[in-house]
Amino acid sequence: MNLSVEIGKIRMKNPVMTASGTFGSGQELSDLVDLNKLGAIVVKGTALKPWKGNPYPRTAETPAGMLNAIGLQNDGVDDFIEKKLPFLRNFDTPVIVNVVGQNVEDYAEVAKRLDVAEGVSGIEINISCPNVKEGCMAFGTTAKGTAEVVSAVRAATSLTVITKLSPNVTDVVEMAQAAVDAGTDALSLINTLLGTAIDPWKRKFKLANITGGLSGPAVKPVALRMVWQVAQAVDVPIIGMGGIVNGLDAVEFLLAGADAVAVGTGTFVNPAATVAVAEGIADYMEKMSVDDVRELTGGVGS
Amino acid sequence: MNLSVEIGKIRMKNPVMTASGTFGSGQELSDLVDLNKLGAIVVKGTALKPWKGNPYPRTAETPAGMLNAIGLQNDGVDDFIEKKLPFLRNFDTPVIVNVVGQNVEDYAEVAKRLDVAEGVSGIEINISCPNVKEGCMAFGTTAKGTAEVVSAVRAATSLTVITKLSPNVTDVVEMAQAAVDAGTDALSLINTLLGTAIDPWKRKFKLANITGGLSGPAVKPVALRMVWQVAQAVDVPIIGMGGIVNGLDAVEFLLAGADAVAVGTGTFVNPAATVAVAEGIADYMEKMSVDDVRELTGGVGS
Amino acid sequence: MIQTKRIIADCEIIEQIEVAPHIFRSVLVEPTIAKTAKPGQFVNVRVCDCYDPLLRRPFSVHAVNPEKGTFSLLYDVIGRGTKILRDMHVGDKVSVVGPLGSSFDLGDDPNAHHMLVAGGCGAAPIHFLSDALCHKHGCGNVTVLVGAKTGTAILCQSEFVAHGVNVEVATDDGSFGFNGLVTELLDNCLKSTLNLGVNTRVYSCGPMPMMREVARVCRVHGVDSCQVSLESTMACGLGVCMGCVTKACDHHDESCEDWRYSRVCTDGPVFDAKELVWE
Amino acid sequence: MIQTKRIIADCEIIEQIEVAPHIFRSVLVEPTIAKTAKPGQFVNVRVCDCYDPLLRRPFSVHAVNPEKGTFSLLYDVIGRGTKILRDMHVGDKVSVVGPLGSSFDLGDDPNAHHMLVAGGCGAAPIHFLSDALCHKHGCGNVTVLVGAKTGTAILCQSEFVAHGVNVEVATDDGSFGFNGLVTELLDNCLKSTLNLGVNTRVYSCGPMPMMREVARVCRVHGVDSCQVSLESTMACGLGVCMGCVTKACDHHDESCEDWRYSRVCTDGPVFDAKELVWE
Ligand SMILES: Cc1cc2nc3c(=O)[nH]c(=O)nc-3n(C[C@H](O)[C@H](O)[C@H](O)COP(=O)(O)OP(=O)(O)OC[C@H]3O[C@@H](n4cnc5c(N)ncnc54)[C@H](O)[C@@H]3O)c2cc1C
Ligand SMILES: Cc1cc2nc3c(=O)[nH]c(=O)nc-3n(C[C@H](O)[C@H](O)[C@H](O)COP(=O)(O)OP(=O)(O)OC[C@H]3O[C@@H](n4cnc5c(N)ncnc54)[C@H](O)[C@@H]3O)c2cc1C
Ligand SMILES: Cc1cc2nc3c(=O)[nH]c(=O)nc-3n(C[C@H](O)[C@H](O)[C@H](O)COP(=O)(O)O)c2cc1C
Ligand SMILES: Cc1cc2nc3c(=O)[nH]c(=O)nc-3n(C[C@H](O)[C@H](O)[C@H](O)COP(=O)(O)O)c2cc1C
Ligand code: FES
Ligand code: FES
Repeated sequence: MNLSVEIGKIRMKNPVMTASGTFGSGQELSDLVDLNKLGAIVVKGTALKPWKGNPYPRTAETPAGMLNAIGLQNDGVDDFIEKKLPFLRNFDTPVIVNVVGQNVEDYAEVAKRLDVAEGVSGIEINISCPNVKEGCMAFGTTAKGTAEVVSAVRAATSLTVITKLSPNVTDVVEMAQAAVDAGTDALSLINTLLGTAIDPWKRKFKLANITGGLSGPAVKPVALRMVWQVAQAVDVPIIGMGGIVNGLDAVEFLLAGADAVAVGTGTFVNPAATVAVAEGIADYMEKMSVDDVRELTGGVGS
Repeated sequence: MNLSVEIGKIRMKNPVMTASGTFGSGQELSDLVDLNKLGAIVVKGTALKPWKGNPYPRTAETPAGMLNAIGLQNDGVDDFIEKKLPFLRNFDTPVIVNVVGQNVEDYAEVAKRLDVAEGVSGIEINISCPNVKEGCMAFGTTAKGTAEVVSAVRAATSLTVITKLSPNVTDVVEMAQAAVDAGTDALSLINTLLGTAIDPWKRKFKLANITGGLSGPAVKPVALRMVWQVAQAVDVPIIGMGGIVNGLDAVEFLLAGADAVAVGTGTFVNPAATVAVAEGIADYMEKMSVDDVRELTGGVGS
Repeated sequence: MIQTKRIIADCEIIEQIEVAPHIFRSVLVEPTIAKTAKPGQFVNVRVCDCYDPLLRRPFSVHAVNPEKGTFSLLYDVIGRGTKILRDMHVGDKVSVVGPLGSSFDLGDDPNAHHMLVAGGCGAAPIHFLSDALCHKHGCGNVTVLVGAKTGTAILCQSEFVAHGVNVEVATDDGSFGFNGLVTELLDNCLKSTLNLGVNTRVYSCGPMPMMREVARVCRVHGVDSCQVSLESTMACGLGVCMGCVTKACDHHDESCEDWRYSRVCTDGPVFDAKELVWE
Repeated sequence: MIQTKRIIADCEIIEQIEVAPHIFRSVLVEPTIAKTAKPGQFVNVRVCDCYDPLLRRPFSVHAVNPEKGTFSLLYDVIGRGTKILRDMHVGDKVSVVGPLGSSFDLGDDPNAHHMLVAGGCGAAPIHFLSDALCHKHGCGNVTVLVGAKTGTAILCQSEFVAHGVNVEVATDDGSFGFNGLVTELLDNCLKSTLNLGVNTRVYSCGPMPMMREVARVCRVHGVDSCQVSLESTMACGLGVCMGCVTKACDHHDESCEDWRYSRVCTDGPVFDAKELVWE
C-alpha cells in the first residue's frame, strides 16, 4: 500500500502533516508522538525578530471548536535555526517552516535565512493570521497582497514554497490563483476563521485581543468546501486542513481534492492525533482496497 | 422590566424572532410554541412564483452544526398571502416575510404585493442564500448588488425593510454600509456559511446540491464577530443570529451590538427554543438587575 | 394538519436490552405518548445535552403500554447517536419530541386481510401496527412477513407469534425461514389471498429498495391499499425545515409530471404507495 | 525540559464522591501516573467522546496510591465539563493525559519549616504536597493553612489532620476557624517562625488574588522560597499552543522590564513567586 505523496520537491512518507502553531517546533511533543511517523513537521509561525505575542487570555473554547489569538509569539528565525532545528535533524521527516512578517521584506529575509539552513525542506507562507494587527492578514485578503508576498518569497528561496490561504474572503479561488501565478509550489488551507466570544456574566470579550481565529471540527464544512473549490481551479498540490481529528476526516479532504492534510486543533483533543490520522487513512484504504493514497485525491462524486 | 425593542417601525414585545426557514410560516409549530410570546415571526423565504427546491438529500449534520441546501422551496408570495397569512393574523406578533428573487424585479414585485397585504409588518431581503444558483447569493457578495436589490425593495414598499447579510464575504461592513446607504431600515446577520460534507464510505457529497449553508452553534463565534464589526460601523438596528440556542447565547449577541436576535437551528434542537431564549434573557436581566433590555445592546467591554 | 398533539418531554429510561446483535430496545416513561401515539408515528430523541451530536434522532414508536405509561424504541446501533442511546443507563433521562408524523390507516372492513411486511429495523413500527390491528380486527386476519439478511437479524418474531398473528420469515441467506427476499413471500401470499377474492391491505416498513418492490408487487396485483413508512434524513422532524422531502403526487397516475417535494416528517412517514414517485 | 514522562491513557473511574457542596472527588486507575506524578503536577481529562466540549479539562493530582495504582482528582463543579465528569458512573472510562507540568520543590533542609497555603480547590494539590512533605521531612515541620469563603467549603481538613500536620483554618465569614483571609493567617505564622529564625518555605495554590497576596507577604518577610501553583485557560496542556501564558522574569528584580510570556502548562503550573510578574 502506498501512502507517500509529494508536495513540490518534498517527499512525505504519508500525507499527514502537523498544522502550524499546534505542534510547537516538534520537540515539545516528541515524547508522545513518534516524529518519524509524520509526513512532515510544520513548525509554528516564525518571524525575522522575536514577537512577544498577544496578552492573556489567548484562547476560548467554542462549540466543537476554539478561538485563538496567540499573536504568533515566537523567538525569531535565528533562534529557530540555532536552537530548534538541530533537534529536528535527528528525524527523517521533512521540516516546513511557517513564515510570518509585517512587510514583504521580512517574509523574503526569513525565507533567505531558512534557504541556507540545513534541514529545512519547505516554507509555508502565512498571509492569513487574523490575530496580528500589522501586515500578515492584510496580505491574504487581496489577490495583489497575496501575489506580492509570494513573489518575494519565491525569489528568495529555492525551497518548496507553500502558500497558506485565509478563509476570510469572498472568493478563495481568486487568492489561490494569485498565489499560483506568483509561483507558489503548493497551497494549504484553511487558516482560521475570524471570530469572537463574549462572557455574558463578566460582560467582556473572552479574548484580550477581542477577536481570534476559529478552528477545530466546527470549521470542517467550510474548509472542505474551500479545498474542493480550489482543487477544481488550480493544478498545484493542495494541503487540506480544518477540523481534522481522525482518519475519516482526512479522507474527506483527500476526496475533496487535497493531496495531503494537516492536523491542528485535533492534537489538543488527542495529543497523538497526527499519527492516529495517518493510521486511520491506511485503515480506510485497506477496508476500501485502495492501494495508493493518491487515488483518493479528488475522488468524490455527487 | 422592559423587554420590548423596536426594529424600524416594528415594535416587538421582546427581542427574540424566528430565523427565516427554520419556523416555516408559523402555523407548523403553533402547537409547541405560543406565537404570542415571540418578538416577531420571520417566515421562510418567499419568491414571486413557487420554487420546487433542491433534490434530496438536503441536510447533513456537522460538529455542533448542520448544512442545508433546501433551495428555498416555497409556494410563492400569492399562496403565502392567501393561505398562510390569515392564520398569522390571529396573533399579536409582527410578521416579517423573508423575500428571495432571481432578479431585482422579482424582489421588488414580491415586496409590492406584501406591502398591500394586511398583516405584514416587515420585509427581510435575503441576498445571501448560498443554495440557489441564480441571483440571490450573487447580490449579497458585492456592495453594488446589495445596493441594487435594497434600493428596489425600498422603493417598492413602505414596510420596514431589513437586509440580511451574507457571512461569505471578505468585508461584511462594506455590505452593511451599502445596504444602509441604499435605505434599509435594519440589518440582520448572519445567514449561513457556505460549506460541504462528504461521506467517505459512499465517496459522495452528503448533499445532492454538493454545497450547503452551515448553521448552528458551530458558527456562533463568526456571527458574533460580524455583528460586533457591523455594530461599530452603522447606526441602524441589528438583528443578530447564528447558533443561538439559549438565553445566554442571545445575551452575547446583544452585548456585541445587536438590538434583537433570531433563533434558527436552535428550534431543531429544542422546538421551544425561541420562547426559552426570551425567558433566558429575562432571567439574565433579573440576575444582573438590568431593567431594560436595550441597555444590553453594545454593552461588551474588553 | 397535525394529527396528534405533539409534546416535548424528558423521559426516564427504565429498560435497556440488546434483543439481537447490535439491536437494542429502550423503554421510556411518557404517559401522554404512550396514550396518544398511533402505529407508524415516531419520536425525535435528543441523545445528549450537548451540541455534538446536535440534531435529534428519529425513531418509530415500537410498542406502547398506556396502563404503565411507557413506550419503547427498537433500534439498530449504526452510528454515534444510537451508540450514545445504547450506552445510557436505566434511570437516565432523554428529551423526546412526539408523537410525530402520520400513522397507518387500519381500515374498517372487518373481513379485510392485513399483510404486514417488515425488513430489518422496519419491524419496529410493524410490531406496534400488528398489535393495533389485532385489537381492531382480530389477529386471524393479520399476517406478518419478516425479512432480514440472516436468521439472527430477524426481529420481533416471538412477539408477533405472541400476538397470535400469522408470521412468515424470509432470510437472504436462507439461514431461517424462506430462502429469499421477503417481497417474494409477499408476492406468493398476495396471489393466494387475492385468488380467494379477499380484500387485502398491505403495510410495509423497511429499506427503500424493499419498499419500492413492495409497491411494485402491489401495483401488479392491483392491491388497492398499500401503505409504506419511509425514512429520510431529518433536521427538524417538525415540518418546518423542508429537509426530509420525497417526491409525491396528488393524483395517482404512474408517470407523475407535476410531482412536488413532500415532507416525510409531517406528511409522512406513512404514505399511500400510490402517492409517491418511485424512482 | 519535560520532567516526567507523559502518557495518554483511558482510565477507569472507581470512585465518585461529593466531599463538600458541589465539590467532588473522582478516583481513577492509572498505575504509571500513580507512580510518577509529583505534587503540583496535573492531568488533562477528556470528559466526553464528542466535540462539545472539545478541549480537555486540567485538574491537579490530588492524591496518589502507587500500591493500588490509582490517583484522585478533587474538583469544583463550575461548568459543563466538571458537570459531565461528576455525572459519570463508576466503571466508566475517561481519557487522561499526564502527569503534566512542573512540580513543587520540597527542599532538602531537614530543619526547614514548610508552610502550605490552600484557597478553595487549591487544596487539591496541597493535599498531595502535604503528604509528600510528611514522608520526606516529617509532619512536624509541616503547617497547612486552609482558607475558604465559609466553613462548609473548607476542603481536606480531616485528611490533613490524618496526615498529622499542623492545620489552621480561616473563613471569610468566620463560620469556622480564623475569621479573615488565610493570607492574614500566613502573615501571623510567618512572624512567629521567622522570629525563631527557622528557615521557612512557603507553598501555595488558590485563587489568583490570594496567591498574589501570598507572594507579597513572603516578599515583605523576606521568605526566600515561595512557590505558587497557577491556573490558566488551557487549550493543549502540552506546551505547544502558547495559550496559557503568564508574565515571567528570568532574573529576580521587582520591576521586570524584559518579561516574557511563559507557559503555565509546561513551565508551570508551579512557579517560584519571584520569577513571576505580579500585576
Ligand atoms: C421516521 C423515522 C423513523 C425511524 N425509526 C427507526 C427505528 O425505529 N429504528 C431504527 O433503528 N432506526 C430508525 N430510523 C433511522 C434512525 O433515525 C437512524 O438510524 C439514526 O438517526 C442514526 O443515528 P446515528 O447517530 O446512530 O447515526 P449517524 O452517525 O447519524 O449516521 C450513521 C450512518 O447512518 C446514516 N443515517 C443516519 N440517519 C439516517 C436516516 N434517517 N436514514 C438513513 N440513513 C441514515 C448516516 O448517513 C451515516 O452513514 C428512523 C428514521 C426515520 C426518519
Ligand atoms: C493546572 C490546572 C490545575 C487545575 N486543578 C484543578 C483542581 O484540582 N480542581 C478544580 O476544581 N479545578 C482545577 N482547575 C480548574 C479547572 O480546570 C476548571 O475549573 C475546569 O476546566 C472547568 O471546566 P468546566 O467545563 O466545568 O467549566 P467551563 O464550562 O469550561 O467554564 C465555566 C466557567 O469557569 C471558567 N473557567 C474555565 N476554566 C477555567 C480555568 N482553567 N481557570 C479559571 N476559570 C476557568 C470559564 O471561563 C467559565 O466562566 C485547574 C486548572 C488548571 C489550569
Ligand atoms: C493555537 C493555534 C495556533 C496557530 N498558529 C498558527 C501559526 O502560527 N501559523 C499558521 O499559519 N496557522 C496557525 N494556526 C492555524 C492552524 O495551523 C490551522 O490552519 C487551523 O487551526 C485549522 O486547522 P485545525 O482546525 O485542524 O486546527 C494556529 C491554530 C491554532 C489553534
Ligand atoms: C433549514 C434552514 C433553512 C433556512 N432558510 C432560510 C431562508 O429561507 N431565508 C433566509 O434568509 N435564511 C434561511 N436560513 C438561515 C437562517 O435563517 C439563519 O440565518 C442561519 O441558519 C443562522 O442562524 P442559526 O445558526 O440560528 O440557524 C435557513 C437556515 C436553515 C438551517
Ligand atoms: S425534517 Fe424538517 S421538515 Fe421534515
Ligand atoms: S495550554 Fe497550550 S501551551 Fe499551555
